[in-house]
Amino acid sequence: MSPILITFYFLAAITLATAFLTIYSKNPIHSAIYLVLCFFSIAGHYLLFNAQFLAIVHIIVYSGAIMVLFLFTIMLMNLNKEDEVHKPRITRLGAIVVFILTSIVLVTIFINSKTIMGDYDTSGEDFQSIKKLGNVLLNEYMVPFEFASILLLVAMIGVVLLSKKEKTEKK
Amino acid sequence: MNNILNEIGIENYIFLSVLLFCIGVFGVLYRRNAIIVFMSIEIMLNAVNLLFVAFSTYHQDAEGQVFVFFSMAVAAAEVAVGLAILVSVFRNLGSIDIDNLKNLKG
Amino acid sequence: METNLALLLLLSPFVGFLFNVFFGKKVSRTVSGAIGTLTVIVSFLLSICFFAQLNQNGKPFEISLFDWISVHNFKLDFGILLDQLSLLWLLFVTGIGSLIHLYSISYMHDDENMHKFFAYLNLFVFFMITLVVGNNLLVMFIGWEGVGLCSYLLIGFWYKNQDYNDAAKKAFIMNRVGDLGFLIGMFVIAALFSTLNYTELKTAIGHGGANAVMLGLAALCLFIGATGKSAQLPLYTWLPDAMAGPTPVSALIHAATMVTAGIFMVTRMNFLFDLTPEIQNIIAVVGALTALIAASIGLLQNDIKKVLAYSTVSQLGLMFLALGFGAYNVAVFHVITHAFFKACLFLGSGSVIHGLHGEQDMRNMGGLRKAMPITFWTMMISTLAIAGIFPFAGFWSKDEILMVAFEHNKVLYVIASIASIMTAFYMFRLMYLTFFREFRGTEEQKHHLHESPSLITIPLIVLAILAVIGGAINLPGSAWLNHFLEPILAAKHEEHALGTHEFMLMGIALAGAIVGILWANAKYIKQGFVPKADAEITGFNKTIYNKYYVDELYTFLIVNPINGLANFFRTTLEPALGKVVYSLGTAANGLATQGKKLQNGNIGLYLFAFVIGVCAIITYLFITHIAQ
Amino acid sequence: MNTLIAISGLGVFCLIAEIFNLRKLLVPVAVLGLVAILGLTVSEFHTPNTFYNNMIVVDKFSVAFSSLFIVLTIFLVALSGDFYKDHPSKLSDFLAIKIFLLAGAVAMVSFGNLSMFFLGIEVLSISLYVLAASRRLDIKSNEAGMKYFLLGSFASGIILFGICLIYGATGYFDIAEIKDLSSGAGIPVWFPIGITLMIIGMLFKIAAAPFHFWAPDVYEGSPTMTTATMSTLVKVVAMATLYKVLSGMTTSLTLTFEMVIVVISILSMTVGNIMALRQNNVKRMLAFSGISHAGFMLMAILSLSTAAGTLLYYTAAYALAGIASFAVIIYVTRNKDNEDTLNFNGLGKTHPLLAAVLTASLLSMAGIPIFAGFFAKFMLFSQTIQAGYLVVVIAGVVNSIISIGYYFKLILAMYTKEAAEEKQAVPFVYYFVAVTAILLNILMGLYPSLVINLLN
Amino acid sequence: MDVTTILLLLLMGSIATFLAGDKLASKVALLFSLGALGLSLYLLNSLNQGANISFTGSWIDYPKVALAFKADGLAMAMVLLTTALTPLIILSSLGNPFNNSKNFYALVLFMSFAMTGTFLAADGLLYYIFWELALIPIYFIALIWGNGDAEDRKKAVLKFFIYTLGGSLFMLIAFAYLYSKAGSFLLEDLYKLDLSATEECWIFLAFFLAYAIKIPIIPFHTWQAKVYQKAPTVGTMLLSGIMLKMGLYSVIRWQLPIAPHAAKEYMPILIGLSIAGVIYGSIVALRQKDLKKLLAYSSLAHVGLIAAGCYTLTQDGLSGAVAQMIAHGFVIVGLFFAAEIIYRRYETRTIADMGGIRSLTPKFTSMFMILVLASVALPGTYNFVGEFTVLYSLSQANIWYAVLGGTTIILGAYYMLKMFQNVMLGETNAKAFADVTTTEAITLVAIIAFLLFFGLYPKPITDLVAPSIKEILTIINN
Repeated sequence: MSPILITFYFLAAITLATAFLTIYSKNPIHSAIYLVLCFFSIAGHYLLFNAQFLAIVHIIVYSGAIMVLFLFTIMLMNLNKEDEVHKPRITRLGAIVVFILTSIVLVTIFINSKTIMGDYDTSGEDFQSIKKLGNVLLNEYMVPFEFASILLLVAMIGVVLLSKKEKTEKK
Repeated sequence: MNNILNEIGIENYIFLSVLLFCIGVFGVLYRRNAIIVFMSIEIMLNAVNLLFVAFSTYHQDAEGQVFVFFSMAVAAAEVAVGLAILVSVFRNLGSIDIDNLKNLKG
Repeated sequence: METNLALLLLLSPFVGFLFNVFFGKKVSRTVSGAIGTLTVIVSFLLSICFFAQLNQNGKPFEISLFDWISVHNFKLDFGILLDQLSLLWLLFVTGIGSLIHLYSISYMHDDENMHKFFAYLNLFVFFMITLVVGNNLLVMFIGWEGVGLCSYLLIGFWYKNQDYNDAAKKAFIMNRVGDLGFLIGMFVIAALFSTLNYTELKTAIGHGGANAVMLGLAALCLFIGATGKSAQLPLYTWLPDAMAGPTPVSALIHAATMVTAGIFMVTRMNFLFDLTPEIQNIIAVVGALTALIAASIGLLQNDIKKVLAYSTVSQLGLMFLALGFGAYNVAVFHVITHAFFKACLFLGSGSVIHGLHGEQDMRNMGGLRKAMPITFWTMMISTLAIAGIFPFAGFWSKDEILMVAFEHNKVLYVIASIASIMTAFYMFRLMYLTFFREFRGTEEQKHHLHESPSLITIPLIVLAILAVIGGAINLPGSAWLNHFLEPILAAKHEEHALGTHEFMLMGIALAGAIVGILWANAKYIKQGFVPKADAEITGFNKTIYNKYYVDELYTFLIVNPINGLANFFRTTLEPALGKVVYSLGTAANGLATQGKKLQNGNIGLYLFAFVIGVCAIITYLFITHIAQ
Repeated sequence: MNTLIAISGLGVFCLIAEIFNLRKLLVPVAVLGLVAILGLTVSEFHTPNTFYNNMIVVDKFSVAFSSLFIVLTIFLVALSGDFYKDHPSKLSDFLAIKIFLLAGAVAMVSFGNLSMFFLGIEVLSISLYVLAASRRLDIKSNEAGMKYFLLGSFASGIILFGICLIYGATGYFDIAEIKDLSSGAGIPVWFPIGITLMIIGMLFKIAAAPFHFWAPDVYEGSPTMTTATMSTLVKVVAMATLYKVLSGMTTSLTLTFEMVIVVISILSMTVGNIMALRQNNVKRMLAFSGISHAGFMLMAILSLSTAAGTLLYYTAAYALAGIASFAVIIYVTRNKDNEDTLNFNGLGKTHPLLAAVLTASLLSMAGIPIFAGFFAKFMLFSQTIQAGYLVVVIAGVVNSIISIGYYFKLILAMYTKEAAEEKQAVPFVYYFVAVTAILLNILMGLYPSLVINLLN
Repeated sequence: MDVTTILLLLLMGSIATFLAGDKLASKVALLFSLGALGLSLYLLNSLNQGANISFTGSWIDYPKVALAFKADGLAMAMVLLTTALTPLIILSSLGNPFNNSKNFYALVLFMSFAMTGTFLAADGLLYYIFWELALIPIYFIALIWGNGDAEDRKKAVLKFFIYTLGGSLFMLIAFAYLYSKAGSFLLEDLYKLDLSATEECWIFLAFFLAYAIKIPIIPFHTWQAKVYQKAPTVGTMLLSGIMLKMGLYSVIRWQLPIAPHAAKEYMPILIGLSIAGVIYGSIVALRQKDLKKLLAYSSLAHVGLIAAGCYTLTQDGLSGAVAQMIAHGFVIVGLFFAAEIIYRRYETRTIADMGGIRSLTPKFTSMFMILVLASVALPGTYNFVGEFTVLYSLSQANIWYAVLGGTTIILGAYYMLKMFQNVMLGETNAKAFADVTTTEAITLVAIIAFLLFFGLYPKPITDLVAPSIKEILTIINN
């Protein structure tokens, strides 16, 4: 067992465990915290792949922006209570069964698929430095990049639309 | 530079992603708090992102990582819109329990 | 020229019909009646012309007017054939028809719809002529159905009475049963010989070679047709009911002409029947049984016209008996004599009814001899004729039938003889109850009793004369009729030489008739018996009085089941069938109702369905894939 | 490519117009702009080309469908003016979102790279989430938005997972490369799973059973204008994309995969039609009808190589009929708080023309000849028979029969019931949109070759 | 000049009627329908002189659908039936005030247009389109202008629509399948097609379903009586007089030549069903209380016999069937009109409420009587010619078919005369009965004159139809 493998297993365990706890915690705040942890462990995976830029972006976007939004909303709604009523037992049981089934099905398929043995490509070329990424993103992927801005614009207009109060509206 | 997959193996990452994805699915099914359901969906997206990066390394190709950026943008946009909807639901309904959203049926 | 004359002969009554339909209401009743009568007389005169011509050169006259229906293996034209048989029929149809038209002018004079009556009568004569003169079976069928229609119209002439309408409907429908047989018979013949033309058929059948079973079927079917029109077992029940129509109608259609169409048809197709002895046997038996049963019912009927009706059925039975033995000429002979005396009897009874203002029940008559002498005497003559008293017409013809029967089948001979004795009895019963002893009706009726006007009595007298001398056309020995008909009959019939044998049979027949008369005399003159009221009749008499309950039997066996079936279909099966279709819709709706429950608005459920769908698809696609 | 740029520009213009208080001009300018863009798009029909490293592929397929989308958007935008007249301050937002939605749609049918596809579908989806929830004080609208959002982002996750697996299997996002590799022997099983997951995501978007549950609820809860968009434009977009994904990335479908399509197709038709039978809400009924139409459209997948023209025809026929009917529905229900069939009572007497248009569009959807819906169904049937799937066709026919049941319910209501209210003046735009759409539909029915030949 | 002119004229008539406004609508419609009649007579004349009045043009390239109209004797006979009955039907409706009469008459003409198209079309899909098009106007005619309880009517009419449409959709599948084999919808190409036995069977059955519902053959008739009862009389006339014939005509034109072997194989079942329809229809008619329903069931019985004739696959069967179609078309229109005449005066269709009319209106009685007699196929009416030929063809196939089918002449007489007796005869009705108006009389007289003339001289029609039937039979027997 190489240290890298041990690190992987450790990180993987944290990822899965915190993900599970996110769902399992009754208090939404706890869930959010676990989720942040989960994101951090995923960032750890990225680091393992030597994708530092991505790891940083991931932490900034997810842990920094998205999770803050989540927490903010939770606070706003005053949801930091463990008062959630559970779904009916049958539903929960069903969810568990479906979860197990899905996992088994997918895992079985991937286990049975042609496994890749031996060496992986190691061209040695740089493929994930910031420079390279920037090149790819702004040359080849220029159009999607621009289009992503439209996506964000739509999201922005949308959110404004959803929360804008009109003069004519009462209340 | 050594390929990290030589030591871990792509399968392990696939399994990890699949399991994480499945946990996300499980969360969507298991919880009735809309915000947790959102989080579960975020977990699903992250599972995929992780796999993208793994495949990117596997192919020694930057495109996978570029795609992760788009996926993050999408996730951010979705969360923004989703939370906006959530807030307006909360304001009208006083609850974000998705099992209470049963006005439309039949 | 001949063609035009033949057409005129055919169409003249039709012109009368058209006139009466369109203008009848505008002209006076007498004019309308006169025109109706004249058109028939024209036909009669033309018939005589043609008859004379035929007698001269012996050649039948046949023309084809136009193509009518064509099917794949042959064409049917609308053609006229005037040969011995059709001319013979034409003569007495138009002849007696003219007389009855004449009679009707007076008889129907008080009816507001007299023009219609004459229109129908003319139409009837037209169809009857069509029936007779057609040169193929299909043209005969037009006439056949046409006279059925007129019969329907005339029986239901007083349409305000639903009972009469029922009788008319019954007549039409029972005739239609026979018509179906006729049609099927035609189909079989057409399939076998690819033609329906008499002349061609005669040649074709003469060549032989046709399947005997099919021939038998054809003959049987045609005979079924005949039983309908000529009121034989088992389709005779309409005829007594048909007496609902005005009396001239009964005389013309239901005694003298239309009901003899069956005999005409069988005679027409004699070449066919000759080849099918089994069917001939059936005809003979049916004829004999009809004669007996109808006669026995006639014994106890109280309605004067009903008695005559059953008598007609019985006499027709005798004719069929003769047909069954292949003695077509004998049957035809009886048709003619019967037409004379039966028309006379009906018209006489009409005169009586006229005199009594519609009274038909003999229990309320009696002693009319004084008041209506002409009617009495003419009817008496005809009664003697029908009873078979020497030397009246009926004696000769009936005797011939009995002789033929005796020759072929002793049992049927006995049956026929019994029927004859009964005939003599009930006819004299009728005479005694109507004309003898004292009047049993109301005072008012008695006050108005009178002899009918001359327009009524003249036809009576003419017919009575014919009933006396009618036998002359085929006296044993001279046998003009037999010779005349020879060309159209396939098989030769040997003459009855007048031997002791024959004289003995004549004697027996005469004696039988006299026995019947004496029996009636004993019962109704000596004992002064008057039939009881309906309710008091009991026992077997009641069965007979109620016509053996045959009508009830038919109602029970055929009409009720059909109506029951109709009710069942209408109330049960139809809605059920409809429901089958609806139930598909209901099922879909039911599914929808269940489906609505599934669509319960719960996002969790939707997600479940989603995930399960994904799982199922993936599993199906890849687990199987891996298993390979 | 020009189309996409122009559409985005138009969207931005709408936003800017708000700043300069040009509200009154908005709708006409947007319509005119869209018409111009339509011309621009059509002009590219005979010049297939690829842009920016194969990100955008302009071929006959994409041009034809893009044009259809633009036409539909023109109608929808035209109707928006009246529909949003009570929300003047939001009009520009609505219009911009609609136009961006169109941009997403165009990206979805002209993508050459999966990133464009993914972004396109997300632009489309997010716009729809917003539109569905846009009546912010209406709890039904909130619920609809919520439901659509939750299920939609779940589906996005699945699509993303699919894309990821495809990338893992091939190493490319470029569909031309993927197609080349797809027939290779060494391709891992990830690839078919990836395709399948993507298809499942698209099946969700077209609301095929069993991924259809959201549709009725969302259609019912959303503002009618949004429902119109969803049931016409979005359904058509999703279907075209589904077709493009399959035909663009695979050379041929396996038999088992076709079986899956067969089952889903039959299931969708049946579920949609049967459920529609007992609906009183018109929007809900049309949602179920849309589900069944999705089932019909899926038949096109079964003859993948030849069905592009037929699919275009079917989608155009369906969408035009949908536009025509929604124009009437929007008018009839604009001042009502529900969309019950009761509102349509006596429409035949009060507004004969609108009633006639609605009748015609329903007949078209039911597949009655001379309307385009008939030919659409017939050609699909015919093609599917040629592909050897008689079973689907029989199911389709049985379902067509069932569908009469609910389409005619509405027709019956219009012509046999007594109207509850008096005749009112109808804004011209409703007549214009409804009549134009149905005339286009009938024109397509009279000359099917016009459309079919485009892609054959 | 070719037959498309008739179609165009009718279509233009429909539009013109719609534009003419409520007041003029009926007159414009009458004018155009008469024009169509004149035109079809003119074209018939050219056809008889050997001119080619068929038309073929292209329409859709893919799938290949042609605008092909084949006008042979058979088609022209049916077109004439349509164009002759349409003015009569319009004429008959003049006494009824209709709301929105422009829509009403436009729909009538449109239906006439669609039915004419059905008879003429020589391309499968084109034919199918016309076939379906005919359904829509009658649906609305029955729905909007029908009578009786609205809910009941809606149900009945919807059932009719769904049922017939459902049946014909299976025909559409058959066409699609045939197209996949032949690559064309043209009649000739479909005739030439060589199908395996199983294929033929399925295609035959698909066609059969469509036609059996339309004709209708039992047990697919359940829509009929209710719709006839509920539809306005004009609709009933269109349905019974012409539309049913579409099914029968299609049997001859499409079903039999395309799948002849299947037709031969199923012949006993088909004839059996048809004859069962004859008997069943007659028996159900016996106890009907509603005049229109009774006529509906009588129609069921009659078309059963026609269908039986068609399925004998013989020259006689087919030509008899055509004759009977035409005859039945006229007589049933006449009878329904008679029912309508009574309804106009007594506002009832229940037989029990009638009776005793005869003495009030002798003219009408006579005409009604003649129609009744024609309906029971009295010799001398055209119905007899048809019925005789059909029964003859049945007897050639099997004598029992003829015997069982022939029961119609007994049962038919039974229920028709019973109806006539209950409606017209009996004690004079207390309610006044206005005598028939001129238009009413013209309509009835025209129908009667037609039936009587061709009853005595059917040759023109027979000669017109015979060559086409021979041609079809040649195809069937090869």
